[in-house]
Amino acid sequence: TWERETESGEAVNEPLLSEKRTETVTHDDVDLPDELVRDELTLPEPAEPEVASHYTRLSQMTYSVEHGPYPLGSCTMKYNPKFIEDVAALEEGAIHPDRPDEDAQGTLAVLHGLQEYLAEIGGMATATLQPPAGAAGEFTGLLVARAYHRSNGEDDERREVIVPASAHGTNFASAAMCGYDVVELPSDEDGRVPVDALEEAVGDSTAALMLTNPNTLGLFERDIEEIAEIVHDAGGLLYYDGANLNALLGRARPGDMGFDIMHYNVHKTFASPHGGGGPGAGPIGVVEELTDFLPDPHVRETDDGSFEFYEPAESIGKVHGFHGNWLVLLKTYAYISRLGDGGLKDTSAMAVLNANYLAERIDLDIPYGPFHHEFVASAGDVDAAEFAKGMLDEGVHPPTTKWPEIVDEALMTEPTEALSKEQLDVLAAAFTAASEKTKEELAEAPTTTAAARIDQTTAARNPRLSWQDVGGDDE
Amino acid sequence: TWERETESGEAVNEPLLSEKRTETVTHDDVDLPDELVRDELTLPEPAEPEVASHYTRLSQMTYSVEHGPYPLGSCTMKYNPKFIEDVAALEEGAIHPDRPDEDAQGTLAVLHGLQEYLAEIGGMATATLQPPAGAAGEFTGLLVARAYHRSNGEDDERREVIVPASAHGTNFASAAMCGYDVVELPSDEDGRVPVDALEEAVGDSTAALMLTNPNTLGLFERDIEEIAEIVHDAGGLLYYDGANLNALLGRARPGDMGFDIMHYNVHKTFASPHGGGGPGAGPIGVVEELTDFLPDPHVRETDDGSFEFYEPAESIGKVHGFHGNWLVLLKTYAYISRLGDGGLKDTSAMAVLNANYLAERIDLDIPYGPFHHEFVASAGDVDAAEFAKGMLDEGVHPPTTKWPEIVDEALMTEPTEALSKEQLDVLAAAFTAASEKTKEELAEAPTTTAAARIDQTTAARNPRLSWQDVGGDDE
Amino acid sequence: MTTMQRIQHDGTGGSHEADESSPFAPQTPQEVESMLSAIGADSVEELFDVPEAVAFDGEFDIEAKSEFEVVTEIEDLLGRNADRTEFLGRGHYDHYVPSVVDYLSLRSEFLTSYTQYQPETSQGFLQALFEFQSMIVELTGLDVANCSMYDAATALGEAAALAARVRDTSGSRVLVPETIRSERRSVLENYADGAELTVETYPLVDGNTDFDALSDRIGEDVVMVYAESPTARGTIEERLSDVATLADEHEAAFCLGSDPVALALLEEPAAVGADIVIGDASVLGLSASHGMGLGLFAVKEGYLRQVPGRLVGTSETADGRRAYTLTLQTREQHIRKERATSNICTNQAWVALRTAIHVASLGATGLSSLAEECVTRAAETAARLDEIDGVSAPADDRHHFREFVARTERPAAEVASELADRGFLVHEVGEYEIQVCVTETNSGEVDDLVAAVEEVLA
Amino acid sequence: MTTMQRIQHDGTGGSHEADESSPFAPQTPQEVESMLSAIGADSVEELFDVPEAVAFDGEFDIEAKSEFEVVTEIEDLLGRNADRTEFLGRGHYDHYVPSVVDYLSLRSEFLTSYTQYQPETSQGFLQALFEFQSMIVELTGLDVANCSMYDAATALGEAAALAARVRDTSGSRVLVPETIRSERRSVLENYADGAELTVETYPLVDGNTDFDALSDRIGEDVVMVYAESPTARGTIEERLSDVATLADEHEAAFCLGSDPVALALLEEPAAVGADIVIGDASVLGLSASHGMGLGLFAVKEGYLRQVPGRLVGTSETADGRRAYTLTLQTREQHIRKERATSNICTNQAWVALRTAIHVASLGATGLSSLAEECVTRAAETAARLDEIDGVSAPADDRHHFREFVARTERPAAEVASELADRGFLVHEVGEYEIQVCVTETNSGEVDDLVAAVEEVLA
Repeated sequence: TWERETESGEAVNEPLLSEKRTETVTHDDVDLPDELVRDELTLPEPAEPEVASHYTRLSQMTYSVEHGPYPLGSCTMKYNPKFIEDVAALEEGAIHPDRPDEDAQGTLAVLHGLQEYLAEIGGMATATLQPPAGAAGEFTGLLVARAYHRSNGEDDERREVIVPASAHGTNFASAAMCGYDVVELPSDEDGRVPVDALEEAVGDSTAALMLTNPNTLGLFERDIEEIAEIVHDAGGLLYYDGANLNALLGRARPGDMGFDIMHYNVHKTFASPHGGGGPGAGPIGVVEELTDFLPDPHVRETDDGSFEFYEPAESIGKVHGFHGNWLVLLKTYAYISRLGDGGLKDTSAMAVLNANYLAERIDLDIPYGPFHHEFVASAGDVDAAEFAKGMLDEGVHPPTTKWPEIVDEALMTEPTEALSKEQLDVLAAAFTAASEKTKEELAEAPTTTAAARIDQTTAARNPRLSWQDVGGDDE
Repeated sequence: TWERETESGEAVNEPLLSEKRTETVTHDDVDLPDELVRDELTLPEPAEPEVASHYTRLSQMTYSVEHGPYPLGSCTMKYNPKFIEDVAALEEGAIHPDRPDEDAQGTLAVLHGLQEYLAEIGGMATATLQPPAGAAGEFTGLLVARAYHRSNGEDDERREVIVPASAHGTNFASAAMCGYDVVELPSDEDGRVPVDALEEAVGDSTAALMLTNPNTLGLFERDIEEIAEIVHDAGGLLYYDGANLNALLGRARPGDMGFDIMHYNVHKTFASPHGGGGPGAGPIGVVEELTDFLPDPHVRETDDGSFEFYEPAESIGKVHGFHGNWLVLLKTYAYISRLGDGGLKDTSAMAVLNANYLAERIDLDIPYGPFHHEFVASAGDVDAAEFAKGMLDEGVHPPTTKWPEIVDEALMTEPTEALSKEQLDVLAAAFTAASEKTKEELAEAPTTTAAARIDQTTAARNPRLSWQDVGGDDE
Repeated sequence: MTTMQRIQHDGTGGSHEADESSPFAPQTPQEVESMLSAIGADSVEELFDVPEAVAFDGEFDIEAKSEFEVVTEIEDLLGRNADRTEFLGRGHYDHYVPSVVDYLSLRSEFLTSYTQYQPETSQGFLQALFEFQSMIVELTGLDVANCSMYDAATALGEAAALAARVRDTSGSRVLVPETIRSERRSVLENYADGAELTVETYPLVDGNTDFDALSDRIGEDVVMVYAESPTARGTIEERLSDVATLADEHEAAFCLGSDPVALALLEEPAAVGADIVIGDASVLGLSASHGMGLGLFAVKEGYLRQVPGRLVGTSETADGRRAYTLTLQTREQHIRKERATSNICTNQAWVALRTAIHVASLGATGLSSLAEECVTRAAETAARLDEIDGVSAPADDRHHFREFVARTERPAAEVASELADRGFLVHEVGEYEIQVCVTETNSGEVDDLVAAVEEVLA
Repeated sequence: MTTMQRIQHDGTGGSHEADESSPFAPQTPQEVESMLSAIGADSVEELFDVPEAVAFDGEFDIEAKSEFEVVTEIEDLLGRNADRTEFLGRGHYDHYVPSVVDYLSLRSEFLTSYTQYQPETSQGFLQALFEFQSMIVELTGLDVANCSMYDAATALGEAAALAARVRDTSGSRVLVPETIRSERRSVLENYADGAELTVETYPLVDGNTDFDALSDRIGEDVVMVYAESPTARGTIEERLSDVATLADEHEAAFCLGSDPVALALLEEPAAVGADIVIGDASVLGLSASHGMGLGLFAVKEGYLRQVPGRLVGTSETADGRRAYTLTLQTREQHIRKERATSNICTNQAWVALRTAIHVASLGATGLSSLAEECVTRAAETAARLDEIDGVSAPADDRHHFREFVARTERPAAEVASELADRGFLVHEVGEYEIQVCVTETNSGEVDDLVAAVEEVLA
């Protein structure tokens, strides 16, 4: 690949837009009183060819799923089909959220269709599409739980949300945002929720238990029926974190396991692209008993076969200013429509097969199993973050590192169904190559990436967060 | 930028699709007699994620105008605006060429509009849009010339086409394809057509003179009026090669100079993308007297304001199976509509300014001038092709090399209007860097490109033109 | 599991047996066999450790389709959206997005990458986000911008939570203008709930803050005062500095709601004393998209360590080059769990990229012109409607940005409905009030709208 | 030249003064001044060496527009194309092109690069073209495929010229089937003209070569016999081997016209004795595009040095890796001028890339299924039309591919016109003959077509 170099042979950074050309404008002719108008504005002023070059160059310094393996555990970095982008670009879908229902029947039909798809896939009564991300789904789900307890007059009492130690950080944060106290549950020795400890933790103050299944070690919580019974008997609700749903499509449904509320990470399970961090969407499914608490509005079919927005009877209100991330939802609908039953089932089959095959091919300790779509290997006496830098030099993206903490120097690895056997072999070879590097070699890695090792500590100690904070070209 | 490397640190080629996975299929169930069906077919069988990775990887090994300077003389590698791709993707334009006129009024309106735009810009009576490339335009133009002479009963006599030595190779080849003998005219000492020699060469056997203006040295043929008179007096026609029209937009028109026929390279002058070699389009404009000979069909407006295809009275017939490269024509129409008079005029102004500024900044001999949008520098005692390899290592694309032959070790350079001053300075620095390299250094160049120096001689001596000819991975 | 029937290809649009496999899982039957044998398993089923009692053996009854069939089906479905010219705004706007934004942002490197946890191989996206933050800093005059929230409403919720966190003394109230969209307020209330805050409104007069009323309602228990300019009615607020001063006097944070186009023209938030700016930045970068947004979130330097969401900062590589990296991650949920500044993880990074490309495409000059046109178009359109008998526009005696309210003699519901029948959508915002929003994408149809309003009011 | 008024940005869709400068030329007024001063010129005008007599100082009267305005204008213009379901074929077909073809081929690296004169920095495109050539080699069974001509018609013209060049003794005639599209024949005649060849036809019976008649017409002065399968009437030729043998006996080249979808199913050209295969390869890669094509051109090894157009071959890098490069360029115009094998320079490389991606997306299995469906759909649709009173289909007693001719009792012109009124387009190919083409993109509307034909014939 091509890289511009200076005459001395050193690679050149792409300059900031602000270092190329800026313009300072004032508003002299606008028909507004001076005191309502800003004095001046300075922004970059590139011509279109320069804009194109700039961002093309930036793209070249960005690894993506189309470059190769991207096995970030719990992130489900799978291939994002192109046709879903075409569907999202359809002009007919580019409408304003305040249209009257009768003028938005197409959009409502898609939303309703997706509500039904998700409900079916999760074994839920219905699903709201409003939360714009997985964490927003958690927040929404807990608001629903809280509304439910409130409607039972138990809100003051049920102030605790129980979260296993191996859960995603968002679970803790979402519970806190809803004003709940978080009770952390350590894993038992086989990596799962300890039923005994759970029984002790649960009680009248329990609002909900949040669970990921398979959990972040890739393990199915085999005692899920018992767990559900314990929580339900105590009057709590069971929340399913959908981050790992890709392991179970068509094999098991949260609703059937006893979960009352779940979120779906459509950008994981249903292949809408991650976009460098978002947008995603975090619809939540609920059992029948909770449907009245769903966000406003929800979509239903009317007697004449048309669709309408309505406000559920005891709605928690809104969690997004409008209707969530429409374009992402549309892509999700397209993806599920394309795969159908067989394709969805095959997705989890191949995701699980890939993870097991990859694990077989690498030479690191994997303390917990049997795992499904992901596993957590240990880098042993090597710092997992260093190990990851060593993998970068093999041309692949490393796994999630140092988490969950139950595994020392964890390498949380999720190949997804989208990698071919050939790519899995490449990825396995990268693990091997990294584990054969010395500490010194790892400390110097990466050397083949767009940038050499980056000092993240200094960045945080002296934060420079805009080009106004950046002096010259070589500060 | 990222590049996959082997464990030994060596860069890996992207395997051929055929080396990844193929399938051999037979047709057992089709309702056709066996003897009409092929025995088997072997082709690659990648899944979509693999297709995406493969071509994404290939794209990463391909330099384009969005990477940086691409100053190929006579090729006009300028920025290709993105919106013209959106226009080309409009579903309403995706129609079959055999539609009745009344059902294709939109497409006909665009074609008619472009005929008019081009006629106006070239100073011609009208333009046919059918030729799918510049060379096809030349061929078409000469067919028109031949039809004209034939209609005058002079075809048997007028067997010669005169072409200056500095002309594009296509001029010679097109004349030959039309059955003409080519008379080559050497340049005079100031790099232009020698009027004396022309006078001698022209006569009763002259069908046409083909001329590029400004010529490939970037020089305006100042004697164009006299040249036109000479050719016309002898009964010949004057053909304008539009490769260098980017220099003159809104400054001078071939029709005003006395040219009878011209082609437009819309992929040069009007920014439709080059696509790795095509498609382009090579419309030809003609003066009133020649309109009856244009290809079938041509578009005209009817009395009621609608548009129709018609066959010109003495049409040469067809030069493309249907209507030429529609998508390219549509992009051209969009580009011209966007720029308008002012934008077109500014295009040539900035193209000429850029060429003159760049020339000022580089330290090589430029024997001919004053030049317009391009100039030909000499690499001196260095092989121009070697010089070019040295420039590759500076992260830019080199100019056209070793041509025109009138300049020793020619570096034919056309920056176009799309390069900013900053990029021109980068390009100038690349010239300087290359000229400071030793012969040995040049022989080893390039070292920063996706591939090291490629042996082109062996490729021709032992041609391997398909993957069937490629044995193993490391043959 | 019928692994031997896995069929990879049905891009033909045909209806052959694709329904046993995903076209996006590349394993051939032979490869599946060889992988199973490497694992030492007989079947893929064997790899699932799911107790039978909770295993699913039913069907979803979702029929697999070819790509062509899906695209066609969705085209048909969306075709049911009525063909209308929208003069709708109120927080979601349709500015023309140049093609270059699509082509660049859809490059797979941007579209299909993840959060930049490995900065060495994510420099491009990080730089783009850093530039986005910088643009917001330029536009707001504040010191710190994060690189996205979900939308304006959730950004406002986060602002209230931040305001409560940064305050020395505890507080319980947030004041918002009565003109705020009820949806935005509802989101705020959900965020406020967990932070034990209540949301109250203050009145506006003629589209401008009723400063006396606000002064009455403020108190030491107010953690944040929120104002909008332009307001949801399109008016440009004229007393922002006064509001900021008042908030400051009560140790309340002053949060301003706006958007990047308006910010290019109107008073600089930092100059009027804003502590926080929120808004929807996707007014550049996305066209009408049923309300999908990009939460703009900027604060003054003092709030830095309490900022929710992702921040990109500069650093250096081992070989001394400038580099970009996510920074101050100890604020975030994946490190700090329940003590994080927010639960946000997946954000709107790709929309931020699009917004940044859009801003770059416009440049200072183009963005400035666009903003000025928002004033001109609203004024001109209001003036034209005002000439119609039975219409008085604008209803608020203020300057406007993009949109304005018009008073109608006939009930607004009837007016809106009859305009819809004629192909035009406007907001109904009061019993006798419609709201009209004009941008470059519908300005070509203002003549037709005016004619339709004339008909309807005749 | 008003350099000081150069304005870069009007992506706003607004109508401000953009008409003095190109938005795609990045020089600021200040930069222009500094560049002029470096050159030592006072103005840009000074740099133009154009005699006054031929200088242009008029106007084209083309008004500059914003991007939004242009896109809107062209959308409106193209909207004048009537909304019709096309059952049209005869050499231009509408197969569904998977999205992945667009996304990959539109990557700027592919779209905006040039011919690969510097192979070291063009390996990706070269490999893609090499793979395209390889796919055509697999499909035809011939040894050599170039990497594109303009379309089938120009490829046929080049084939005739090649046939004349490679022949030991001079010849003067080319034989083509009478069913050939007149347009394709016309192009051939223009190519033949310069090569001093004449074009003559031979008859078909029931869509199949009339072998006796062909035998009568062939002679030692024939340089090439051309046949098509499928023919322009959609019939599958059954005597290709016989034709090949006959041509061979007369030292004439045998050229077969086909397309990549048909080639995936029908007899392999090499197996029947074809020396040259031409056709339109863009049936994969481009949907309906008003006849834009991609000339497929493959020949047997003996013709290699006479092949027109670009060829990509493999070679090696200095460090011993496999590499790709344009090769045998001494055949080409830029080296050999009037003695070149063709004048072709700009070609259809990007379409070839698209075709290759499309083939790869389908894979062997998908392409094979697609081809089989072309037989099935034509047969089924013909059978359904045949059931209608007043229609007899197929008119030719042959197997068909994609399309077929139907005989109608009413004049075909009336039938076609009345079908158009009902929203369906078919070809009128004889006084009482219409032609109907069915692919996956219109097969969903066959029911409606059948119903409409019933109405029209009732």
